[in-house]
Amino acid sequence: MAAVAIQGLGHPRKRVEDARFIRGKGNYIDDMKLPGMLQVDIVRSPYAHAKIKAIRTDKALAVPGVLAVITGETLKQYNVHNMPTLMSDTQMVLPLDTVKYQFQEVAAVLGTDRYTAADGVAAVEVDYEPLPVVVDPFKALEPGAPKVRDDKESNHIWHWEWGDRAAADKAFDAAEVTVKENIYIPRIHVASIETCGCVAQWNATEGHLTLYMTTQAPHAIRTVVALITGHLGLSEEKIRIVSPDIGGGFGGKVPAYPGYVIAVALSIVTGAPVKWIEDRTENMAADSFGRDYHISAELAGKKDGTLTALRFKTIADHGYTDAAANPSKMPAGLFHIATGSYDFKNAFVEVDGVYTNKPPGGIAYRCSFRVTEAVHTIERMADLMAHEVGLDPADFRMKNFIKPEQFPYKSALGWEYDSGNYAGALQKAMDMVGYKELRKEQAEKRKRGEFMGIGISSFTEIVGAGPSKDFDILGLKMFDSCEIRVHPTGKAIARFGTKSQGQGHETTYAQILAEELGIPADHIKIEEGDTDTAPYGLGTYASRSTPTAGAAAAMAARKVRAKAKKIAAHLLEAAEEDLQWEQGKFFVKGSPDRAKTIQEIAFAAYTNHPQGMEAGLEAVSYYDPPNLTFPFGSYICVVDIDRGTGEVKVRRFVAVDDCGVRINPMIVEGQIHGGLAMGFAPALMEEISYDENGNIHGSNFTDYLLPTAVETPKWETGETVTPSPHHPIGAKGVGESATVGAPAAIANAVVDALWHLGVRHVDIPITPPKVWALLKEHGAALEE
Amino acid sequence: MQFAGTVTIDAPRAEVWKFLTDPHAVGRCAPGLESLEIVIPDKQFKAVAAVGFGSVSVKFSVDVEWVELDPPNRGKLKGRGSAPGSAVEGSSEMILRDLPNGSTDMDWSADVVVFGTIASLASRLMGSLTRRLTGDFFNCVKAKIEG
Amino acid sequence: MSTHHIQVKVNGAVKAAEVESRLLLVHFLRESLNLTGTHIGCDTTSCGACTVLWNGRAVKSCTLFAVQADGAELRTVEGLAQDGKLHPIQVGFHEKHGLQCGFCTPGMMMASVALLEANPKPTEDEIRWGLSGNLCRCTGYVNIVKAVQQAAEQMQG
Amino acid sequence: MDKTELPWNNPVVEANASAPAARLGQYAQPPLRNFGSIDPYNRISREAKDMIPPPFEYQAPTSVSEALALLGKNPEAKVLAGGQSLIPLMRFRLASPAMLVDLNRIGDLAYIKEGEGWLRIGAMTRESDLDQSDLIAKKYPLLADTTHVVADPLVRNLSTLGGNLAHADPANDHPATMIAYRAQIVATGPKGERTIPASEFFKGPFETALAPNELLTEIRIPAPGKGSGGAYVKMERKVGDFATAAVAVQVSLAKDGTLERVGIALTNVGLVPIQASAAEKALTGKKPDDAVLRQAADLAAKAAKPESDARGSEEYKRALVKTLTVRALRKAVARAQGG
Repeated sequence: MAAVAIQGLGHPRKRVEDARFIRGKGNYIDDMKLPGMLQVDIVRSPYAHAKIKAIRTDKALAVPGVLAVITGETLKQYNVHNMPTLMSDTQMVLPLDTVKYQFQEVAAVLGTDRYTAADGVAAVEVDYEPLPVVVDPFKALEPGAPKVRDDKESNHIWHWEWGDRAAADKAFDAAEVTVKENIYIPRIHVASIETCGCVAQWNATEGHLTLYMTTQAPHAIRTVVALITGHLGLSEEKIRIVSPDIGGGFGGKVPAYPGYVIAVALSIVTGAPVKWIEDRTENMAADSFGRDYHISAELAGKKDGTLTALRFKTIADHGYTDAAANPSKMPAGLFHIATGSYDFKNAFVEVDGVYTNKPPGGIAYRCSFRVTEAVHTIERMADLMAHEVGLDPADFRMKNFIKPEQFPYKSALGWEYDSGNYAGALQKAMDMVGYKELRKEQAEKRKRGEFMGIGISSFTEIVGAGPSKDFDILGLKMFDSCEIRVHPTGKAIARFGTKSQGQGHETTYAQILAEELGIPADHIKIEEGDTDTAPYGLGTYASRSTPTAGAAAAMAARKVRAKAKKIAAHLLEAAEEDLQWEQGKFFVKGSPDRAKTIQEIAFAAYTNHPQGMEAGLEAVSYYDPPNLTFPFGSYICVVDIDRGTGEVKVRRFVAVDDCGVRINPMIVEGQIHGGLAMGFAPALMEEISYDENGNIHGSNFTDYLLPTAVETPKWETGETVTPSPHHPIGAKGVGESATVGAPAAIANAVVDALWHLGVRHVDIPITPPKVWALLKEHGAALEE
Repeated sequence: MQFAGTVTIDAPRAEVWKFLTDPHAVGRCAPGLESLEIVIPDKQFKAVAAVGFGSVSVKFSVDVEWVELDPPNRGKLKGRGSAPGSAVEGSSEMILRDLPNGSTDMDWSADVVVFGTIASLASRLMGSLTRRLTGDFFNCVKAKIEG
Repeated sequence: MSTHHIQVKVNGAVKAAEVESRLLLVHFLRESLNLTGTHIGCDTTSCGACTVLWNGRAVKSCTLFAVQADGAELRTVEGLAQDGKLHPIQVGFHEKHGLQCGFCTPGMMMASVALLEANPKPTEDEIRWGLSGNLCRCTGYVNIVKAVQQAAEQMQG
Repeated sequence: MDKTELPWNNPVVEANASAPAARLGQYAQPPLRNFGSIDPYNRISREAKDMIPPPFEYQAPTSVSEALALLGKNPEAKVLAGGQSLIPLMRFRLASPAMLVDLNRIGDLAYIKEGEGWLRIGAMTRESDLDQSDLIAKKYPLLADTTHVVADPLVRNLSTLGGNLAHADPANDHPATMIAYRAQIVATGPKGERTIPASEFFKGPFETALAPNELLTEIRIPAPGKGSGGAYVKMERKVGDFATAAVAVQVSLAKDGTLERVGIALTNVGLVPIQASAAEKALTGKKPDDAVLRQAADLAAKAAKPESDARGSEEYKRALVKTLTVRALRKAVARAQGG
């Protein structure tokens, strides 16, 4: 039999999970069918703020097949009408008397199938008394503004600040040059192609709940469900969460949504399995959103372009409840990575959270808890300062970058950056794109009245939540886990506390274990998502799987290896310290022929292990990272602007990423491609907005503009490799880098194209009407 | 959304007033009226109407109330309609003036707000459709009175 | 409420059923025939997750009533592999890493199959244009294009 | 409140699944009576995650006369052509027709033929068939341009030319094109056929000159002579989007190179497609030099009645009409000069 390849680190191994997906045999939540399963559908409010005067259910109950209609009052009898958010705020499952945003849940209809449930929803009559609506967080802070929450003092949720205010102010007072800009990063929605949903299955006989659901964090959800329902006797050992295949998460499948709780409640009272599946409108209009940060940013520097200080003041619009999916100990998450790739001596950031009549915001759209907001702001401001002092944006960055020899680098806002070579990445991107030639072309085109722009973003991320000093979820530390069992024949199964939503964990985790143990990746089965079998972990989001669970894989494998070494010593009749490891086997130093393979050792672990040693070859690791990882990169974007329509066309987009050691280069590149598309989209197309009555705009795919293959640029990718010094295999997270870094490159390119007209800033999404208005304002719009 | 206009109706003011304050008469100008029920005479009535254009059609239940009545000069009413997933709030004011030739000028204004599915799905058409419905209504009033 | 007796050929097999007139084709496939490889991603005929071949044409099965398919020949992702052998488009998506979460993949592959049957040697721009009725949130499309290119070459033989 | 103060140690009470939750109580036992025999591949259990249309009566006539009889008898019935606009409306319950009359089984309503000075297109001809027609690609570039940008390629496999016109969404693309072509729309009713000029067909948003008992059966486009050309230039936010604005232009040149016939119409800048008559007039008889084209574009922009919305301000859309008109005219003239 031919030897099976190990396919360890650096191998572009084809994905294992593809086998089912390309055959249409994936197992997504809506594919589940349980005998006797009922379907729940939800009545939602057309108003953004209203008193509920009456809910009339008689017509709905008369619809054949409709079994029940429940309201907040029904749930109140079980005290599950409210649930806590991760930020210790209160979120309604179903309201008792008031709705706070448009399309909020009002009542739930249980039917024998979705068609009847939908008919039931259409037949429920609700009397509302509309209340004043506030959707603008600045207006919400004004005295006399309509109050969103009766149980709170005001619409102001919290104030949070970080850094040395006095020192920053002093540096600003002394600055030779300052720049200031107001930057709005609008609400956007992850819009994974699969919406959220669940099947709740209550077993009354055994008093046990199985909840199949679209969650990125099954274990954390189990604990949260137990917190909500513990008083009903539904404690944690009686709950099993199963996360089947997930059709894209991007942060949107981290929170607990009311629909899940409603399905659980209905399953408990009916004894039947209950399915809840969102339609697209519900997903877009009622699930958590990302961003919605209003930032007033200032930089101070010297005339020669040296940066000296940073001040960012921010209003964060959190909607009606503070439900940010943010396990950090800071209310604004990791926003204080705002100094980015630059060596600032002084920095100060402050953020104020505000309630408005909108759905709960604050999930991280493919980003690590407000990193995108920070990166976008610092990268936009860097360009502003570069232009202000008359430096090329590339030269300006080179001048201010943290230098490779400064790592580990302590930032003015307190982070310790693990490793980096920012100039290297930027230089590589400039070489790839042909930066000098492009600048020449730009100058020539400008003379002919054609506007092209070149934009750079040299971002630094902060991912891998996270060290216990900075993170917890309801007190739970942010470790993640791997449990590996090597079978007697040398094959293995490994289970993790994370949950892939397309990242390819089944493929890459096996590669880490293969590298560490020398067992071919094809012989290692990876499982995730079932809380009854997997070790406890905090889940997959914020690019944390590789930094935490990936590290746990290496650590668990090393524990297995340590035991294997003892068995090998026994088998080879040698002292442990005389053995040397070479991938897949131990041999006696100096006698390479005296060796035992990992397979032989595994067999011995069950058949011939040393006396006094327990049988078996398995280990579990719960890895609490000592620090976050700091992936970085430099992106260069080239745009052409149509002066007659305002259209921005991305001609080139070069992305050089450094995520440390790459486990599977094919998958890493795929993650970057996808991340770039989700950076491109908010930069030019995606936005959720509200009119003054609280009507949402962008609640479906005709108005929320996901780019197709036609709009999406043809990405060009490159890499540098600067390993993380503290991660067991030197890897950093990569799933979100491109989403975090790309928007600023595009925005900078557009402003670069129009700078000579006097344009200094444009908020994303940079739509044709916005660009055209800028052209018009500066006398450069054409009508041909 | 606020709209306003003036129509000249070839009828005396008292006749115009009578028409306007008779729900059954006015109802003939409501788009797709299916039923009408007077709750409190000269004060409150309920209607069900299918509002639509071509293949687009949504059935609303509407509660209407006269909030100001100054016969035969000025009247103001408020309405609230609901359809599954959508709602509409509106108010309208009508001021009548005698013209020297015995006809009546009616200055009307309307303020309409749409909420929910319709507002978020059909936003591109909301302004123009509502304006048109409102305009059609007052033109219909003129036509019916002039008979 | 009217119901209708329909007969369709799905992936080569004849299926008959009694359907309510409002039953959408995608629900008929997923629920009645248990062909859950065809997915649903939106309410507005925008995303293409539900793409199937209807008499050889790629259509969005969420915007077609099952009753309209009476007598039609349908092909879904489950019918791509023949005799246990993967279709070149399946091989292409796997080898070029043209999928991540896999949710849009069946629709994307069905649209690609129709595209290649109509145009065996598409340019990159023709591929992008031909797939513009299908949304993918994971891949950034680059590898999907490569997958279709590889399938095109393989189908040329 | 500090995070760790959450109710970790809530007093555990007895699970009380059978509490008298109004109507729910009776379902404390598994409601198996609602299910017959349950087989795992149960037929049409229909649970689904999607917007569900209301019930309706479905009829699928196989001839025009049968269809007309159904429409005559059922004034509440709606016609189902490609369904790509109507079915989404029904899923949102913004349309609730009591009956659908499906034209998809009337085989002889799908054709593309040319003769006697006209291009005749059957109402049920699908966009993708127009898109793939060599005749249209060669001789009717305005129609080819238009059909290529209607929705997306998959939608075009079902959507029909007749449906696009009869639905009369002001954002639909074909109405302006048909006006620019001076096309005729054939309506068939109980008393036979009548033709309606495209410019008189669109009465309001979603409203046409068709009577409730009439069917749109054919579209007739005058066959262009030598020296003709056309173009449709559309600004859309992404593939599949409705136009922010679009302009349809059809021109023919006299032997001396002057413009002999000019058709210009605008998409989605008013409640109906707008014929830019003043612009057409200003061009007729002129040499198509750039100054003349720009002047006409100015007039087209003046004819537009756009409203501000998410696609742009009124000012932007008006300017866009000018830009797109210049571009469409240049393209159309170049095509006319080339062929």
